[in-house]
Amino acid sequence: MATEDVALAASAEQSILSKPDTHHQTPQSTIVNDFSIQIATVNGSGSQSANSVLLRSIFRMGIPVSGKNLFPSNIAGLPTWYTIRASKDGYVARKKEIDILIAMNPETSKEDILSLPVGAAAIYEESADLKQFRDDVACYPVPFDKLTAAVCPEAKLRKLVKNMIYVGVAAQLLQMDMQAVEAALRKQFAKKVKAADLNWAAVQAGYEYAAANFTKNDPFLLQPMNATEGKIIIDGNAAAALGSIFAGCTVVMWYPITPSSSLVENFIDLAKRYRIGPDGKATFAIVQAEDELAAIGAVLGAGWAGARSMTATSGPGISLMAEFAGLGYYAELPGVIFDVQRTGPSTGMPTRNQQGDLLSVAYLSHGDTKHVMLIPGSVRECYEMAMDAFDLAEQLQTPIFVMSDLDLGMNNWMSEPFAYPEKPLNRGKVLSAEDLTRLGGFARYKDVDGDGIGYRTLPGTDHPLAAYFTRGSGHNEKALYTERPDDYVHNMERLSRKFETARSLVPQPEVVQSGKSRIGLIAFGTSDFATRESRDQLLKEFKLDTDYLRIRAFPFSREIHDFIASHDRVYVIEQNRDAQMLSLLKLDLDAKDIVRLRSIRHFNGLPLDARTITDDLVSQEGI
Amino acid sequence: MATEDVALAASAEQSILSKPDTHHQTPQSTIVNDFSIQIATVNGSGSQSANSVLLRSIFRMGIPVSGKNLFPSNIAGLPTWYTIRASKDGYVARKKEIDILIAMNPETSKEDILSLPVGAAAIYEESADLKQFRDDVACYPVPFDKLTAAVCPEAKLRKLVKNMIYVGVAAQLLQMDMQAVEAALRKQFAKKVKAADLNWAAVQAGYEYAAANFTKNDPFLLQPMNATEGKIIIDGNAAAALGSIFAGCTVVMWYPITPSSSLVENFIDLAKRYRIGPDGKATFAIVQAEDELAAIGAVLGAGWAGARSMTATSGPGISLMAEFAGLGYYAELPGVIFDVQRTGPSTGMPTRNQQGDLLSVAYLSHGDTKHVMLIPGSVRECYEMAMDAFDLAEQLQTPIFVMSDLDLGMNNWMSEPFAYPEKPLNRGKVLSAEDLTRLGGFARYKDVDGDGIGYRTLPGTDHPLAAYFTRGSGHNEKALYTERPDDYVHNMERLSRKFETARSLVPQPEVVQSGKSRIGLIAFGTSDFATRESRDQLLKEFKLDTDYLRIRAFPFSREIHDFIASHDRVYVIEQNRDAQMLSLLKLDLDAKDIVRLRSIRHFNGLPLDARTITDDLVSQEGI
Amino acid sequence: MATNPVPSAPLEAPRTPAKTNRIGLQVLDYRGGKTTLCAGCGHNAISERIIDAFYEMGVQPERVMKLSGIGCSSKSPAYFMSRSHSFNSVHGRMPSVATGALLGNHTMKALAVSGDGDSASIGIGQFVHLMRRNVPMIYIIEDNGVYGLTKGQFSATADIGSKLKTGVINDLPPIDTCTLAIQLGATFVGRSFSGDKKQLLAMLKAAIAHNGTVLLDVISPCVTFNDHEGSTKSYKYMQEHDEAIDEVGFVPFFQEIDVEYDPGTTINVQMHDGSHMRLRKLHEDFDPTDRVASIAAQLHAHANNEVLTGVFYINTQQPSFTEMLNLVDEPLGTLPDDRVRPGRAVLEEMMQRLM
Amino acid sequence: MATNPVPSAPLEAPRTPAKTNRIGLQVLDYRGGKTTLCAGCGHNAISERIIDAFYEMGVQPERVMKLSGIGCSSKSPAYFMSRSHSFNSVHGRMPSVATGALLGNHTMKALAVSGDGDSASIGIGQFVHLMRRNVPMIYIIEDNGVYGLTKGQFSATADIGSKLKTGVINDLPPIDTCTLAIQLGATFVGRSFSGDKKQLLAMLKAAIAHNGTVLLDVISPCVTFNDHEGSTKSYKYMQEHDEAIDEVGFVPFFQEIDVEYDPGTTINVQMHDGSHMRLRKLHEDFDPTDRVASIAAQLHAHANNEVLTGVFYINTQQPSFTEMLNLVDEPLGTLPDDRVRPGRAVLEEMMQRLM
Ligand SMILES: Cc1ncc(C[n+]2csc(CCOP(=O)(O)OP(=O)(O)O)c2C)c(N)n1
Ligand SMILES: Cc1ncc(C[n+]2csc(CCOP(=O)(O)OP(=O)(O)O)c2C)c(N)n1
Ligand code: SF4
Ligand code: SF4
Ligand SMILES: [Mg+2]
Ligand SMILES: [Mg+2]
Repeated sequence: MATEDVALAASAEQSILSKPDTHHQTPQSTIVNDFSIQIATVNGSGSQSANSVLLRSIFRMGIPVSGKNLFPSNIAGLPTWYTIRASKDGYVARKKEIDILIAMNPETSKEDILSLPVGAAAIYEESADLKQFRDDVACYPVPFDKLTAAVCPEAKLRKLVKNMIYVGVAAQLLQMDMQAVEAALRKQFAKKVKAADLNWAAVQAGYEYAAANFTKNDPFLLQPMNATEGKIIIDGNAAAALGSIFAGCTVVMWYPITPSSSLVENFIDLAKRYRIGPDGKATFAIVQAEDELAAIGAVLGAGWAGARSMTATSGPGISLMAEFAGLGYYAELPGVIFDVQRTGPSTGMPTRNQQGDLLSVAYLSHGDTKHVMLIPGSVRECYEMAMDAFDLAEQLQTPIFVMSDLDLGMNNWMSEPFAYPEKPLNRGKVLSAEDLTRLGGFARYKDVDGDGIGYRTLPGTDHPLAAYFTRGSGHNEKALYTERPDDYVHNMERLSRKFETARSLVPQPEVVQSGKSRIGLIAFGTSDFATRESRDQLLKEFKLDTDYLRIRAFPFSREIHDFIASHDRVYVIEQNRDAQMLSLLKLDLDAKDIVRLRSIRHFNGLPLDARTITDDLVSQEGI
Repeated sequence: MATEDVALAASAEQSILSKPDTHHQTPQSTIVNDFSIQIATVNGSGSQSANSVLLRSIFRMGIPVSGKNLFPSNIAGLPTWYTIRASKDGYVARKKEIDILIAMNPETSKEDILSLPVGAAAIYEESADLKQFRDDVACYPVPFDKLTAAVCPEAKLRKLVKNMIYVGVAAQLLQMDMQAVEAALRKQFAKKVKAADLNWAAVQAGYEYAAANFTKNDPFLLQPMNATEGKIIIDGNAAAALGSIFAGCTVVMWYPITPSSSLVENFIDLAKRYRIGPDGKATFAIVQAEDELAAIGAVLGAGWAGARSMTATSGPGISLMAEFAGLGYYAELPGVIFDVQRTGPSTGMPTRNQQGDLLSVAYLSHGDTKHVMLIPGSVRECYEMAMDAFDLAEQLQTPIFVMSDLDLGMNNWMSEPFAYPEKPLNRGKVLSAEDLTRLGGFARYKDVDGDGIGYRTLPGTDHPLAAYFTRGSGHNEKALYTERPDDYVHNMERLSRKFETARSLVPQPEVVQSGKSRIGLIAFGTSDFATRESRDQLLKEFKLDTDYLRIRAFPFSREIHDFIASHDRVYVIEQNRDAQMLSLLKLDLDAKDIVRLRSIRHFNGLPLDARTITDDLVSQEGI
Repeated sequence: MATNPVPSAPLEAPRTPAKTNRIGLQVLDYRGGKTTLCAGCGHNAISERIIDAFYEMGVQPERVMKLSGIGCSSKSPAYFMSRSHSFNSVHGRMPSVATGALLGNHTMKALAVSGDGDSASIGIGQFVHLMRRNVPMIYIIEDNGVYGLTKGQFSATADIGSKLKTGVINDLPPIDTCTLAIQLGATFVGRSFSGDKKQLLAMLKAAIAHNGTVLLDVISPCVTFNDHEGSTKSYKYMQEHDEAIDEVGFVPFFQEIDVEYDPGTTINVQMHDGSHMRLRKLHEDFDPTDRVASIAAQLHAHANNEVLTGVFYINTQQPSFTEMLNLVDEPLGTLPDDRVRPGRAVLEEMMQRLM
Repeated sequence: MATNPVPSAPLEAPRTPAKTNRIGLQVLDYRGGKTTLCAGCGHNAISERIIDAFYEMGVQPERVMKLSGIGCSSKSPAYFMSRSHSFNSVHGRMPSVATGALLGNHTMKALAVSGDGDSASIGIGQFVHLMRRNVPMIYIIEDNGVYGLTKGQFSATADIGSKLKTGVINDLPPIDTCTLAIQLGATFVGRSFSGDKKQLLAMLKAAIAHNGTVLLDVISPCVTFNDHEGSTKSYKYMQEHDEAIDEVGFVPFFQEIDVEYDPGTTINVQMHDGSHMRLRKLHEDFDPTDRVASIAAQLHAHANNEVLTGVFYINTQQPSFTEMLNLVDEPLGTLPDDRVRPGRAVLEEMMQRLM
């Protein structure tokens, strides 16, 4: 093919969600607080504020809600979809079916409406005349431009304000609490009163237009509940940044990459706000590196010098960090690396989700290397595990990888508020000048305590015996250069021992339910949300009770082995092609337990949904 | 510890082989053609020539022989050991026990002699007086400097010539054929007649001194055989270079790293000799890159443009290639990467051996990547698999990794002469301008033949439909950019299919013996030599018959599965800490076969020896 | 062997015979896919000029390889010359891919597009070594001082004092890729501005005629993240600070040399393919064939906050990298078996030696 | 908590009271392990000068971090100043490790040793960005034009026409790390020769007194692979082509300034710590505080096949990277919990915002 066929390319992107859906909506009179809204738009059009107001209004109505942004890997002008799910039962995974479409992108609107299940609703620009394509969908055409022009005299602002019209239309159709909407809107525009007023006028215009012109003929309603009281909304990257701040992280070296950049950008904001003294001096250093090799090099250098240091990256950055990761393992240097995973391999789909770096991170670098991974499964865990990661890096004297992903990192999630850390920072085994005087010296890599972890000193320790020589080449207990076979084996076996120690220090798995069923599920990270929902589907629809364990770290603790051993079949649910978590389990398990493992994989770049799990499991079980 | 304690550091390196050996030599009258000689020296002292003459003299006597250089990771002045093993049975693995020591390094000589088994022999500088340390070893003190001075008037040359004295001494004590020695020496100094004469005089001086002064009181003798006729001696790197030349490799981009540099350096010599036309123009381009990222980048760029391209590296280089390796996998670019493995992790022990990069290469790069590895087990296979690799890279349109190691790559091995390739180069599925006219175009990533492999065109193909767009981001069958979930899944599943195709295209395993025993052995690469010898030990010493399969490539072919399935216990023998090959097998096998696997690992950096395997297996079997 | 034909995009039937270039192709034949960059992005203007230059020079699109790294800029090869093979590689490492591709087929014209982040931040290592080798290719940096694709962080070409929309001010000195390139060994180096159609087109045409590394740093404003007040890479800033060091004229080899020029003020450079580049000096004492003077001019301009544009350095004598390698005339990649696999006798001889 | 004491190496008991420096340490206290480099290697001579310089300046060894990459040169930190913490990292990426280490503890003096391969070949990317940042450290390139440790291949500082023992001739232009460093932002740049004890010692002492990136390119012949006829990095070649641009004198802050100097021919530079560097000009028109002139001098010298040595550029005004970051006075790495973990109220406030 000789030309980048524009039509083809465009449609390839347009119809991202175009597969006609097979799960039909059974018609009912009303469906309250249990449906999804999708806003189809183009990126760069400024719909984020409107979507956020919609999301937060539902939240303020006390209804559990979640939002997902499905955006293209460019800056402006391409199709983008924002999905809001309201769920009285608190389900926050992606829902496959779209119940309400707000079609703002003329380029995709035909495909968008075609993808709706029967009985859905669609709000769209009048002139697009989408009704022609579907008579089984409730249609609400809106003259957006006319309404916008009426409330917004300044032509330049109309593109942005237009989005608020659909908030008003939706609010009317869904019978939303307009006080909640206004409150959400005013908070959104906090200090910009004029902007708030203008946008509020647009919401009202939409509301009034809908009230005057539409007869509701869809079942979807929002009714106040009391399920979000005291809860917060935050994305995983912001949560991890917050955790890093409270972990006392002082050195950050990073290179921008989607979807990890906002983690560091949040850290920068927080550090500037909370970590600068009255004299203007900072207790942190944040440096934009020239690339990821430099970023991890600096993180390890800082860790060596005694600082709590971190970087954040995604797949391509992880690959570039391979050589240094091996140095970190072998020379035993602390450091925290957040891997906010996206769809690989290579550049892959930078704005799509995946849990695809597990195998490569676990064995990142040549030779016999192994790395500790923490796997947050919620925004709260992004916060908590950030703190764990810094503690563990210094306790274990090794790089710690925190395996988040795009879905968790860049989307908004409800959560219990985060708790203030009760324990002091655990700085690991560090000897002071006084210690050295008392002990008369030390041997850096000696396994004094039987846990495989030696004692270290920091540069600058004021004692003639404090210094030691750090190297990625062969070294003995005293950190001296060696090529002796027995020194080498001795050291490598200690490192294995240290890795065993890690099993009990890392966050232990969450056993959601065990001992009731012969079938176990294992999930982790963002596969958790859909897995929980699927369990309910299985119970409700198939009377199938399942036990469930959520992995929170690698290396695996004994509890994981026990869970697997005590079930006949264990489904490992994950978002990658090659069953990477199952692979890691397989490597860790005895054959008698391996037979129990089954795989459920989802890897098309969209966040995992419950139905995919349920269908796959049911078919594997032959139900 | 505050100072790099010189004494400690030195002794750490000195006593590299100092562990007293537990396998005693049972005293016998004579031991013919079955022992090892170790020359302990310092690097940079020019002993290579002498050692090579010794090795080649034995070879010329028709006696199977192998040589191993155990050298430090520096340029001059540190202890080095060269080991020659003569074995009438053709064993070429490292032998743990040293039978004859030639102690030329005063710094290590005490430890060297202490490490000998009872009944061994030692040749050493008179003044070192090593006899004081061992009365159970045959001692042959030689006044090296005096003898050297007598034959070599030029003081500057004495350091080099001195080494030839021990050749003479050894020749006399072992009753070597002096004609063979002279022939080996004269070939060694081929065009330098004066040097040859001088060195030959030194050999004779040593010979005569020994004849005049020593009474032989050790059992070791060399007697002519007829087992090396028509054989060649070559190292694996030279063999791989030769294979690359005959594979028609045209583009080489490399970055020096031990132990891979000599592969490319050999290629340079060969290319200059055989691939420059009468007009002085070259059919090759060899470029020293700035680093390994650039090396693999150029290899993939050249492969994309249609050239057979390669690079050679070792562990740290492999790590640096991670990002590009993923691009090669996902954008489907041919290229050959020789990984001459050394001891990791990190810088590790650059001049020690290991089979430690299997796991990291198999999954090199983030995301769902997998790579094809060929694993040569002999110098002949270095030659043959180099050719296979270039064919497979173009057939499979993917990077091919050839997993050699330091032991194979840098040591001299006997071999049958190499055969001229009978098949033409297999350039894979490439469409010409004529094809395009006939077909009316093509879709780069379409699985036309059901083997997962698409058709490609090369830049410069003179047809308006020839061009396509290569990228590491999401692409559909037509190589157009896409973020569509189904396009992505479709493509990734095809890549999996291609990997399945690779199973049957890669070199199939060598089944040395199957069906006789309930116990199977699996080895690969340089673990093969010791495994073969160990099987004989097991049979002779323990009456234990074993079946044996040697893996030659990843992904694994069915034959490997079958072999494992048909044995009760299968020992996977390898040279790394983490049982990396066993891990890859585990990931590929059903649980019912995994139970059969046992692990024998050796990872101290020295080449694997048979006794280590035998001891480990016997103990695991509880014999 | 069967493949699935893909219909080529139907070309509009022109009413009047379409304008064609010297090889009979229309400008349409140099077009690419529809851009997905922001409206107004400088990169789009550069794509247009590339189309014009290759069309006007009458280069067969099939004889061109397009190479790029990662970034908005690096995406742009998808938006011009679809009939050329293209390779969008990884971030910052395009130079090695380009080098390899050219070794595989040194008969092709290579056109590389990179960004300032791609080249000066992550990619400066490969950039330096490519320049050193004088690999024959056109290397365009679409320079906006920021990382567009990751939403506007500073790159290493950002000037001291330049301000982001967020208010963050850059306090590190910029890397001047032109000065570096001249110093390191590139043989055709210049800077232009995406908004200066005439200059850019002339420079691109001359670049096509050159044999060696051509480095063109093209200031290309990022309208989304770096086109505001306080930015030194905005349209406005360029309009105010752009200082042409010479006026670039170009007479292609297939055109009669009819334009008069004054040898006192204008330097006439005969290019590899017989074309002529005419550089009318706008700065006194400036000599684009003098490496040292050229570098000094850059350094002085920096000190004066001027953004020099034009051709800074040209050397048509230095052999290119592939010439230095003394390769056979045909592409290495497609030499037949018998030219790359030595005969039986060679192996025999080798085996004898090793016995 | 128990650790195993390692006996410190017994120091020879001196017969007469040993000579000590201003902080009461003997030269022995600055020694390292026994070298494993080749006898005669230039790198060993540089280690000796480093020992002398730190001893004479009376720097507490515990306050020094030694950093290096991979290569013979990068091994050398094991052979001096064993009482300093040391980090031998990976090939070509020491600059990032050093940057991180200094961010972790910016109160330390950092001394980095690299090779020409380590810095100019694989490492040029990190080198460029380190210079740009003016990270406060001494960066020594032990420059022999080859990769010693991998047995003598050319590095990127090899000169055009330089010949290997094997007869191979280098045909790529060298990367001049000094010119690059000046251009990119380093604030103290010079070249010396391992064989010139006096010059090297003076420059090292001045380097210790400087606050900012000091780049010293020290020609350091590789006796094993690059010291023969035809090499441009041999002892002989240096003896013949070494051309000092200035004579470097140094008066440490703790010493009375008694030496007279002629302000007409000598530039007196007051260093950060109060020391004084005296540069007596040996080349006319040369001004080591003028960036542009300094670069031009280098470029001209290259053209004339001279190897300039001496201090090329000095700027004591530019704040260093850690100063620009405006860090608290204490090392970041060892701040107590309450200075790096905000209080409960902050979390409360954050949670409120997010509700
Ligand atoms: C290894 C790696 N790190 C980070 C990224 C994320 N990334 C994509 S484009 C880009 C910067 C592009 O900047 P520039 O080259 O200036 O191009 P522009 O978008 O400004 O045209 C970055 C950091 C990546 N793709 N790969
Ligand atoms: C990633 C990587 N590639 C290659 C090597 C092999 N290597 C070790 S030292 C060296 C070159 C050293 O040259 P230079 O920095 O000039 O130091 P010198 O030995 O000359 O002092 C190379 C290529 C390595 N250690 N790591
Ligand atoms: S973000 Fe900036 S660089 Fe990227 S396309 Fe938009 S304007 Fe161009
Ligand atoms: S090889 Fe060269 S650089 Fe290395 S130690 Fe020897 S002389 Fe020095
Ligand atoms: Mg940019
Ligand atoms: Mg060097």
